[in-house]
Amino acid sequence: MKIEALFFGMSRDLAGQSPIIFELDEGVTVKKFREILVKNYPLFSELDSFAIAVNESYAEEELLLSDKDTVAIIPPVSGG
Amino acid sequence: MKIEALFFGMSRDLAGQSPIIFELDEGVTVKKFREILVKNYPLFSELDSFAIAVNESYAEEELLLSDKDTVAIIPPVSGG
Amino acid sequence: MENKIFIKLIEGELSLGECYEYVQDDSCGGLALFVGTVRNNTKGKEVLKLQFSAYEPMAVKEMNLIALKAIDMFGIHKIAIHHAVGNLGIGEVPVIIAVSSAHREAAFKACQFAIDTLKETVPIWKKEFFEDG
Amino acid sequence: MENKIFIKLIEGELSLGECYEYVQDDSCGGLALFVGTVRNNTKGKEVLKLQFSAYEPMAVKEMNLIALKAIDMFGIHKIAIHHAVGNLGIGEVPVIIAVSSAHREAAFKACQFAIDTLKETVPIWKKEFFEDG
Repeated sequence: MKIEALFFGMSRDLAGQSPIIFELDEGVTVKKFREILVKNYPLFSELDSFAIAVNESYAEEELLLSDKDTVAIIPPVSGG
Repeated sequence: MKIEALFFGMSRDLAGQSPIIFELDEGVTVKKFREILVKNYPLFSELDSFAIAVNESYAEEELLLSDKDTVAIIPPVSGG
Repeated sequence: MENKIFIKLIEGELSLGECYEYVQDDSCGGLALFVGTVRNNTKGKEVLKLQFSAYEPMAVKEMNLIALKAIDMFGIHKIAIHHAVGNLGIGEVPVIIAVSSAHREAAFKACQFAIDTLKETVPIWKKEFFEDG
Repeated sequence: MENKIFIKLIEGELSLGECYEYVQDDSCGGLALFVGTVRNNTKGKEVLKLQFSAYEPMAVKEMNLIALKAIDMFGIHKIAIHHAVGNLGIGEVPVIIAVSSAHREAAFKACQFAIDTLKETVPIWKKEFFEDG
């Protein structure tokens, strides 16, 4: 399946570009996607923590990704 | 001694006029002044409660009045 | 302290912009404001207008005391407390409180303290005029 | 619910008057407002300007969620949440929150809830530009 990943804030500098398309096997959870991300982009281990949104909503770690999902990497926010 | 009494809010209707000059003996406290007021204007017993200010500040019951003090009758306030 | 406090008690329209401009400061990250407006009903009865009267010199003193206490208690930067007297129609503004502070928590607390205390201590009285007289 | 909530995420100047006009209602006695401004320093370092960027569609969704929760939790009447993106100079306004309610306590609580939650959940990021680069 194809997943489009968007990178924001500091994570965009770490990824080097945004969006990035990932070709993944079925059955990948949000948690698993984090691991894939850090494996492919070792710089991400420098980020203390980041949330993941799927299709514009914060996602639980156990959520299964589906084909054509848009995943966003959300480092700690600082609006307001 | 001469005391000028100002009446505000509902107390003005009860007093019928404002200011009213009181001629009092020395040694009258705020508490005593309340009693004199209710004695002279029995309608004041209808007011649930009222504060007394002396020279534009809220006064303790034990404060002694002095000649030329301005006393104000402050029924429950309702600004804001 | 004087250049941290802006008290106003006037017959006429209050200005949110004026309060904002007074308290805004480049060292502050947050402003909290409270605006009181005249409601069209009190306990279900339709209100036509309100009339506010004050013991003016004492009201100004008490508003100033509230401002001093708010600065002392919450370490805020500046505070404006404006109140109107005279006749006010529905939707018009009897009171505005504006507070600036380096941190928003203090601004909120001070703003709420100021309006709560004003309603308890400042010698101002409102008279409500109802539909049925 | 839609006519109780006014969300805005724009490049350009926010308007306190617009937020005030939106939430003001003749049935309400109190309005609480919060205005965030750009401070001239962060931890003692002089700030020149800020740049705000957002994941815009999600930021608007999250702001809307905050508004819905505030209405649900505090029973307020109306709420406006406006945020700016792009470059902002010192003293300029990245965020305004305005809340109207029959009673002031609820307005204050909802306003504070909204800004606290916005700072935790809404995907907006600020980048600070300092004197020394």
